[in-house]
Amino acid sequence: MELDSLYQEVILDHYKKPHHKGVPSGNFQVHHVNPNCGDEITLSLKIKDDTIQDLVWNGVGCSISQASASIMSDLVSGKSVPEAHIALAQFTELMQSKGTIKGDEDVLEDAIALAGVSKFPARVKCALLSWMAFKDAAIQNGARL
Amino acid sequence: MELDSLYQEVILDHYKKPHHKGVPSGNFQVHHVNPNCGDEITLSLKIKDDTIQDLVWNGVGCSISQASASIMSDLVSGKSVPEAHIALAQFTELMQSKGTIKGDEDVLEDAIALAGVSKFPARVKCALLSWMAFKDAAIQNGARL
Amino acid sequence: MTSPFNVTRIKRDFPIFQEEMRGGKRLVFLDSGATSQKPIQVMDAEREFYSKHNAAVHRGSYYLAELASEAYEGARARVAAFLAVSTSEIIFTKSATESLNLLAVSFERSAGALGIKPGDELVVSELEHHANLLPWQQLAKRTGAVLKWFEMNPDGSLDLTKIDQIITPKCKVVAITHLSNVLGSAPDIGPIIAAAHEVGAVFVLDGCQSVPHQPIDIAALDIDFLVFSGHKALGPTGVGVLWGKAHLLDQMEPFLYGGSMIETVTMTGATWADAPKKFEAGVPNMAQAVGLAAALEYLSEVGLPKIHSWEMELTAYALQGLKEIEGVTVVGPQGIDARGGVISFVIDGLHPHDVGQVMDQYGVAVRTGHHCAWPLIRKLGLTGTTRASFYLYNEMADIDIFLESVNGARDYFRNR
Amino acid sequence: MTSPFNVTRIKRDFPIFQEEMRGGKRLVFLDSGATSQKPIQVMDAEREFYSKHNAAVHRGSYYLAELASEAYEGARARVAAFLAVSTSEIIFTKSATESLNLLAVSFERSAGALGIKPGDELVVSELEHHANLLPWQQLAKRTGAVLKWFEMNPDGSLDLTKIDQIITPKCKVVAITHLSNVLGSAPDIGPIIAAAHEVGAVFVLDGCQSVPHQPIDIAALDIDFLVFSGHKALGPTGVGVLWGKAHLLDQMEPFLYGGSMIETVTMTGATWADAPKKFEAGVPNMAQAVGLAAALEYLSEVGLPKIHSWEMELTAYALQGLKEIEGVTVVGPQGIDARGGVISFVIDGLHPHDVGQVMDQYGVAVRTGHHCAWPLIRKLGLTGTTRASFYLYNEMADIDIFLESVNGARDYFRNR
Ligand SMILES: Cc1ncc(COP(=O)(O)O)c(C=O)c1O
Ligand SMILES: Cc1ncc(COP(=O)(O)O)c(C=O)c1O
Repeated sequence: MELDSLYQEVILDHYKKPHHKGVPSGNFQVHHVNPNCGDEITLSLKIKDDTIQDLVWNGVGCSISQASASIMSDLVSGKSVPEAHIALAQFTELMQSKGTIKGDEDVLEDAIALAGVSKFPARVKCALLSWMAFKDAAIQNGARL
Repeated sequence: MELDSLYQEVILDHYKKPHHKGVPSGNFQVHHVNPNCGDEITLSLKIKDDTIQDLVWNGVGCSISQASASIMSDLVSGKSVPEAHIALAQFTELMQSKGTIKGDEDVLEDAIALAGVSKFPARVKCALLSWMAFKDAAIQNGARL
Repeated sequence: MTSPFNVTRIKRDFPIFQEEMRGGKRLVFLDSGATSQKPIQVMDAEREFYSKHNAAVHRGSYYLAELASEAYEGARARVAAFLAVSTSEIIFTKSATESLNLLAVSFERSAGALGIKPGDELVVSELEHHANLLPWQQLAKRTGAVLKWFEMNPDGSLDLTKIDQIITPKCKVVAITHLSNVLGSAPDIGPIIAAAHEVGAVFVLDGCQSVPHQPIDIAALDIDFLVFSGHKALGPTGVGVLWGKAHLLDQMEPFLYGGSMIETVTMTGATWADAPKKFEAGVPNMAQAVGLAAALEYLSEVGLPKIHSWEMELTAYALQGLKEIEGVTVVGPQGIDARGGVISFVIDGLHPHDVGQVMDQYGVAVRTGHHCAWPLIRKLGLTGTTRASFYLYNEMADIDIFLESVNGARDYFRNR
Repeated sequence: MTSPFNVTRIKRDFPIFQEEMRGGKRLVFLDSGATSQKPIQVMDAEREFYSKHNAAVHRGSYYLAELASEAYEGARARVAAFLAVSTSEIIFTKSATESLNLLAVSFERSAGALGIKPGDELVVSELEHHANLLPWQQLAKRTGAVLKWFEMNPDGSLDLTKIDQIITPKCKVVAITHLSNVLGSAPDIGPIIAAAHEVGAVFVLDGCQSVPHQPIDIAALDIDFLVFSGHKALGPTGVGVLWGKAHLLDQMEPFLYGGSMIETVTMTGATWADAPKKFEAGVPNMAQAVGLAAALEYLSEVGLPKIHSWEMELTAYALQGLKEIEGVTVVGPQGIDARGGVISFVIDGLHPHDVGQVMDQYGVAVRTGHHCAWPLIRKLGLTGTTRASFYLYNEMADIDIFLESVNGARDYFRNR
């Protein structure tokens, strides 16, 4: 069933037990919404020694948006800004690929499980919501992304 | 040629030598335009003893609108208001008939020559311009039309 | 199928039902609340216009321009006949959204009784689609008028208990939906219309979800303005309707300025043509008006009373089925009274987006999210719903597949 | 026919040329300046959308909604490619008229540099179509801004001698036509654009009569906004385009409020989506956008440079012929420099309406009157003209019949 390529096991695991979900705090908080469906995310982080730290998010949304936020948080937490930058760029490319590329597991880790989303154009925004919030927060923290 | 039913001899005669064309004056002057083509008419008259008097008009326009103004002026001048009312009603009906009726010559006199106009919907407004101006002026003079 | 309604025959007029959906499934289209499918008769009417009558209306005296004007004005007459109003009271817009914005801006620009001044009150409800909320909300912001609204009860009806505080002598405009596009509920507009007229306000009815689905009696409703969209009524995209009472249209300023809506023009000033031309600047959406007339003719031929009762049969069957599925909650009115063929529901623990995605796998097209009525969704304490909406081309078998797909959605996530 | 331009083949794509006019005459369509005829490819594109892809865009996650979004956004991308601009800078409206009104109202509502305050200056010209005069004239009236304009010379060019007095540091917007729809003259906009930018004003180009007929280089022109109508470019009725520079669109307030143009909504306030969605409230004119994309593809395939030179051949031949008819005066530019395929003329002693009526008898469709540019006509001391406008489907033989009909019109009244 085509659906299983979208809802991979690892996605549902992250959805059921999301990582880094908590109470965002601090000066660098961003709030993003997906106006098509009403999904929302609040996210905060800190950049210290050029490293992503204390990333916490909260929000409501579908399994894809929630799992993507969890996976993204795992992936970028503790990474250097340039490393996060590469992951963000590759993930964005993967989402826009319409299923034509698979993604580099070394860079994207669990996020390659989201590759199937790219075949469902209406869901791409769900997967990208948290990543865009991360990008925005990091830029506000002075990162060049 | 279908065109000859539109441009009857009597129409072209009125067009070349319009009757009652002059310098409208007095308190009851109206100005009407046809916004589609820019044709304009100014018209004045007086109602005394329930009779249409001193009808004068001026304006620019195509042969149909000019001839129609001339014919209308001849027809209603000196007529009683109820007689003019009947002529106006019959003429309007004739114009909207799409060529299905011929008009009553006893009532409409030369105006039946305009019957052909009703087969050219875009020209009906040309023919009606002066009649509407007459109606408006008469109402302003207190006539019930 | 026991109903005498011949849905099989109707369906044959809609080519889209021959298309295959994902995985080769047949299309179960339950999103007519968003936009309807088009019968071949509507497509043919547009093509005939382009192939035989196409020219700029009102502007040429040549033969083809006569045919175009006849087609366009004929379409206006047919819309008027459909609504049982005067032809000169029908204005073609591009959509219900434009119709509502036209009203708001025209009131803003108009002098006299219709004009909006600081302190005037505008009234809507929590049921409204964004298209019937935002134009008034923003009008209030621009002019210093005050936006007020009727609150919604959990069953999708309006709370009329404070009607006297909501509609006061300061009220200028009351704009309410005839049928909620989210819940399918039909608010009790009678007392609201009466209250609006009592204080001298005009009443605007958003008929987007009612006009295509049931007979409407404008005179009996005693409303002042009505809007609806062609594309939800089997018509083409790109055409909407605004009906207004002649004496009100006469007092209103134009919305769009341009060709064909003028009486005279100089560099420094202009005067306007009479309605409806005053509100139709530019070369109009001629083919779409003609297509909409064909759509309304199609609806009339099938018969709106029949369409309505067929939709209610579908709705009753779907409601019944949904209630039998454990974990599913129907949102809004639970029964079939005071409602139309629109049903919103949620599944415990599942996000509507995920529900809709699984249903899509069954060929079922439903809408998920806030349905452009975000305040309503928030009021219900939800982030969204899954919505099924029915129309004359839906069969009872569609509902069976629909119910199967709802079950499938629940199980898909529960079992993994 | 010596030209390599294969008009016979092109004409076959336009079904309307099979229709019979009054008296069984064939159609000689010389009113493309008002609206163009449609090739079968455009009708097919619309029908394909309705038959295979129809669903509300941006709002559903089901398969059909994906196809509809792809078709609609694909159309946007193709319009952008046609104009060589970014896709997100293309806004679909219902017409050029709406595009221009959108700009005027958005500027009225916007804060910052683009906002219009009392004393600000807006500049147009005497050449303008009502659609590019009235929105600015009325904006000036509403806001206390001042409307100024370039005067027209008798040859249809603009008098630029007072450019420094007309475009001053108070100027906010300059809106000028690329090509006069009455005279066919192409004003020398280069110095005007430069002067506008010198004082920090934005420049709006009305491309209604140019975009469908000749290649346009937006970057080289250095303009800020461009508008045109789909129906004059072989496209469907009910669709227009507004192109604007991204950083300007970002600063602008919406025109229509409703669904799909929002970011968040509560009963008391709302925030907006980014352009282009910010300017496309409601279910859009999807099929018309798709049809317009097909039309522009058709034009690109034939090739705009070829189309332009073919039209200029027709124009040169028609101008030559008209000058040989005693009693006929061509109004506006007399030669083929700085002009397009639009010719206005008058016949001594005859009203344009009467001229057009006789020409109609020959199957010739021309427009008569003020052509929605009344100030221009008045400036020329006329009450109207007869206008012939050419497009890619016109043959040399059309011009012969045209000239014969002009002769016929003159003689018809002269000999009676
Ligand atoms: C130069 C010009 N500008 C604007 C318009 C308005 O276009 P539309 O009526 O398609 O909105 C036209 C055509 O009528 C035109 O020729
Ligand atoms: C109740 C209601 N009002 C207004 C609208 C707006 O209609 P449109 O998007 O066709 O302009 C809709 C549909 O989206 C609706 O359901």
